[in-house]
Amino acid sequence: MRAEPITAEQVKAAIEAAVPGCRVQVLANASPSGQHSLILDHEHAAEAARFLRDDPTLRLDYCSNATGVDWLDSELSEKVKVKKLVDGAETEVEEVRKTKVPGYLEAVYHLYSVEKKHGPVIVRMRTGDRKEDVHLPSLTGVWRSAEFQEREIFDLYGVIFDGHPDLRRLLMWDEFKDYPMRKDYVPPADDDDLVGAERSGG
Amino acid sequence: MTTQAVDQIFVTIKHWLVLQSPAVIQPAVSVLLSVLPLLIIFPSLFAVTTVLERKGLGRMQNRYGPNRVGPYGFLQPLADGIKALIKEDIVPVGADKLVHFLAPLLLVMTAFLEYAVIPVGRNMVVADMDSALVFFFAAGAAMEVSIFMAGWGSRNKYSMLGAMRAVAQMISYEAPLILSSIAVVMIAGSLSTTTIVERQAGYWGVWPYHWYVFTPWGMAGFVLFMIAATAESNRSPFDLPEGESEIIAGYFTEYSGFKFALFFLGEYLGMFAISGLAVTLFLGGWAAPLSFLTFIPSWIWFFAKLMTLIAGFIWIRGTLPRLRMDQLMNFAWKFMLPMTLVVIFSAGIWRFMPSGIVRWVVCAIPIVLLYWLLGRALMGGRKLEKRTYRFAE
Amino acid sequence: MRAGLGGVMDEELKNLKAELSKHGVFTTTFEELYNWGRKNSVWPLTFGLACCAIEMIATTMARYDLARFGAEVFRASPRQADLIIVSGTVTKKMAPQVVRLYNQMPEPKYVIAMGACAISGGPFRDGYNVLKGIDRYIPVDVHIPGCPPRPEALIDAFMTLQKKIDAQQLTGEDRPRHLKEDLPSEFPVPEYGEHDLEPPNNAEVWNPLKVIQK
Amino acid sequence: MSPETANLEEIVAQVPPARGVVEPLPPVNAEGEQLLEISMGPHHPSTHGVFRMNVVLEGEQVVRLKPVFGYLHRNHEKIAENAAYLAAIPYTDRLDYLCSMTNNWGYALAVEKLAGIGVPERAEYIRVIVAELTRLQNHASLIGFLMQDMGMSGTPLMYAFREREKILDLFESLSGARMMCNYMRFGGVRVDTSAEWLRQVRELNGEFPRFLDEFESLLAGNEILMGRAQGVGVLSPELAVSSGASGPMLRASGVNYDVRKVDGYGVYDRFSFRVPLGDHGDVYDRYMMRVLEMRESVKILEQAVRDIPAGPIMDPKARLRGLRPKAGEAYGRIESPKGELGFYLISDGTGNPYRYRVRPPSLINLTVLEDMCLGRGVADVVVILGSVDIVLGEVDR
Repeated sequence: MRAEPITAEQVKAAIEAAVPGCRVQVLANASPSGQHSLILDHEHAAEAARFLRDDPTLRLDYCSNATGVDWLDSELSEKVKVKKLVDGAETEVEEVRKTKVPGYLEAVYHLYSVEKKHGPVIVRMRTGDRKEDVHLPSLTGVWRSAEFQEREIFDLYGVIFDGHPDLRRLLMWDEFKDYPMRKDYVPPADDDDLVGAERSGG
Repeated sequence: MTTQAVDQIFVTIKHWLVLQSPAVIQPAVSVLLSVLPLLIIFPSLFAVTTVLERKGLGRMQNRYGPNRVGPYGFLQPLADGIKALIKEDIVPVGADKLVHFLAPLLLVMTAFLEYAVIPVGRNMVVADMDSALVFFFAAGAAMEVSIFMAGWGSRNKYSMLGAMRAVAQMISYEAPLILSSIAVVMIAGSLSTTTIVERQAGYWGVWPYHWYVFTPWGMAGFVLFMIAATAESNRSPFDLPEGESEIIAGYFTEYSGFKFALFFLGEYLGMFAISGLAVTLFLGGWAAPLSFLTFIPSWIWFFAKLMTLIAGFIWIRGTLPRLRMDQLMNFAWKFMLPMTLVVIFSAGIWRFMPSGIVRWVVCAIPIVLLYWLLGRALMGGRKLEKRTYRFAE
Repeated sequence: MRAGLGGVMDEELKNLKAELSKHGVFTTTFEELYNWGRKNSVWPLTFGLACCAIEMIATTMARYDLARFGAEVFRASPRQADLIIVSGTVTKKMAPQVVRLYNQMPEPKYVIAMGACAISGGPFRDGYNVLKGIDRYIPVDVHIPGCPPRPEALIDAFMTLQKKIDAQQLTGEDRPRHLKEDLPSEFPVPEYGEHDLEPPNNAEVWNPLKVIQK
Repeated sequence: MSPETANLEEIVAQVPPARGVVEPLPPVNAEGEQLLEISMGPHHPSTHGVFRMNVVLEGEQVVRLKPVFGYLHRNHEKIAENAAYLAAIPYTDRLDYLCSMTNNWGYALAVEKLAGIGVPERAEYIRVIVAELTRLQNHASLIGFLMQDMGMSGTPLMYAFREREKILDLFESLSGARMMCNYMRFGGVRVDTSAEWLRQVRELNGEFPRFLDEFESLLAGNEILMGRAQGVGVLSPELAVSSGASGPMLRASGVNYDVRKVDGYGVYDRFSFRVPLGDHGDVYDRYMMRVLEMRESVKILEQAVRDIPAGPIMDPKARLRGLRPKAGEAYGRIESPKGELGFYLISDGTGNPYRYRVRPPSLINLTVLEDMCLGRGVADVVVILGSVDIVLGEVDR
């Protein structure tokens, strides 16, 4: 009954063939789960999603899970072997190259097929940064199940989904200003947390 | 003491007490002595019933129910009463203060009014009116007003919903309630409750042959009357006006303390009154159910029958889910009303046919026929049935 | 047994009562009757918050049967309830509603904080949306530890509450909270702020911790 | 319409759009009748916890229903991201607090996928046993609560809890806790079962069908129940799939999708059981799905208790404390009694998950609540909500 897994590369090729101009990037997953994912670009994401849903061989009609991830600004240091002219001779020298990677927010969708009973195909979208460019296209029009989950991502991570029919806070109250699931969120201080404290008065 | 004396003991005591008082105040004393026992007996019956209900429901649900307060938990209502008395009385700021205050009082008052015409024993009725039934239903109709006052006066949306439901429901079920008792009036030829009871007296062997419940129209009428009575007293499965799982507590959502207790009291008093009327109309009133049991006083029989009906109410409450508003209305207008009309028709035939097995059959036919037809017609559009399911391996 | 009477008088009164009851005369004081009525008819609010609510339901079910104490009349409307069992985690989003419900209940009213979360935030204490104990906003009569407390624990808490009610005197310093005119029966409802509830606790019922210099 | 035969191509092309925020409704409708806006919850006897619905009524008919969540949002995900992998297990107990065992399993499965941990055979069988026991008690109490919502003054709930208590006794003797079992570990389970315990399971399992028969004969044919439940809250298979509905709710709409069958996680592919499917997608079907699933669970239990092998209960290679999976991610899902429970974990190579996400079946099953309730009365809203089977701990997390 279990269908053969489809590889991320196959899906990527299918999308790129069907949606002209769509840039799809495969993100390899080193963990034993082997669940590789596809990064879609914003302009074609909705179209690509529609294709994934409607394509007769893929038929990913069931969006199981949609969630956000917050990636902080990080510094990537990698050792690069560079060929340098040292004393006239060309030798390989290891050099530590540091690159600043700006942080971004990410929305991850886990897609399954109810009809074909295969999956998951994982689709991600990334925002430009964590402050201003936090817009992503909404996929609620493709899968209804994204409706509340995108609202939740908006609530907890601050990703603004363009085209979402009802983008309000889902879990926190409307007056709340922060995005609490972001990694740099600091909850309000509580004087009860003081160490070695004793209750004063009654 | 003879059976007769025991049977009439309260009547005798009352007459004796009245005669002891000065002639000027004798009418007043007489009234007082008639009313006072009702004001004591029925509220205490309410107390006993609440604890019986809680214990009865407990038994149906595999548990004990209250058993810590007093012997076997029978002082529970006393504790509840004390607590209700000392609770703070909250009137919402937005409420219509006067209406909010009057509603529970009116409810209890009208419920007590109904007892005026219910004979609780031989010669034991407060007001032996010729138009007793009319009076009863008139007083009962005032209950709707008080319930609507409660819902409206509270200025709470849930109260309002409850009140709307209550008014719709009670008015709808008043029609079958009255119509099913009209059949009795036709046969008895009187609106007086005592006359109706007397018409049902007498035995055939040991069997109380003349009770109206033992006729085809009476049996159907009794069932219809009891269904309508359940709806009138807002009991499960017709407890929509206070449907807890839907609209919190319905029309008395905003009532606290003793006013809430009054609502509770009023509701049970209404239930007793309407059950008392059912006993009077269909179950031979105060008469003993078997001829050799006549040595037991009539008032004991009345209350025994009353409590049997109450037990039925409790049983139903522990068993059935609640109806929906539209189903409730459909049931009232599309099923109950035609059925009560055919009951009247059947009673008419009964009136003019000679007694015998033929009369029985002839009178039963239209009722059974309409029941069958209505069942088919009502179920015609949509099927309610247990379904079969398919499985995937 | 008024508070004004000394211990000796109390003792004498007790003896007198015992003597009278031997002769078939039962006496009681207004206070006893008042407390007896209060303690034997505690109707809880149908109010569940989280995991503990399931244990609260289990307590009313056949095996544990809270009804034995006359407490199975769960009223859905706060106007008709005497006891609010704060059963589970109170989140900051829910806290104003809990306080409002408490305010809507008529006096005398009691609060049982059921479970670690209702007492202090429990395992979810570190959460940004979790209130660290309901007694920051309303006074609690009985705390039950546990996560969740077993039904037996809730019954025990219930009996503790009954004992507490029974021991209260209607006059004097020990009189119940609702008879002290200077104490409020309603508490300010916190408001949703931009980062937290405002105020984060009610200073009248809850004193924040203070570091004591040693 | 059978989903097997239904032309999904056509169906999926016409996914009903999400119902967006409508402009604030005017207080009167087109005919000039007053509209009533009520807020059901967060304190309401039938919202199964602290759930709120803003309902706009015309008379008693629902014209708009907006659910409001978050009253039990206790930051499960944030807390778990700041704790070690092992420390999250007790928190999963408190997600769907009726089914702690299956929650444990979902999380353990995700971690096992993430870190590549195997599970010994015996542990897999024990997992199946406790998961199916969980399903039994969850479905039984759900039916009780549903009947309570229909106004049945607690009698079916009492009967259901009578059975539930028996199962909780088993859980308690196994794990030490009634509700919050904290029983499973990645790589196995915490303690082994005794032969006596398995005997008790077999005994309970043998008696359970009697309870089911009793329940069914009391309820399934009840005229009022059928009147209240049949044709109410209909969910079409297309909308069910698109909205991500899962579990009994999806299958009541006739879609054959059971993660136990599809993924065959654990050792579920070794047991023979059937997946009941409804044809109408209404409240009655959802109710019957639970009844029928309980019967299937009884069958699974029978086989599992019979076939359970001897052996270790923990993978010797699994490290509980100080687990540091390689950087990467994994999504593991199981069929919890409420539906598809998924856990999504991202590891950055440290001892804490970088991202920890729960895919809550209860929340996603509520996506279509408004679609099911429009045009129905308040009484139906309560029953429809009851038939979805939500637990707020999981909806809000």
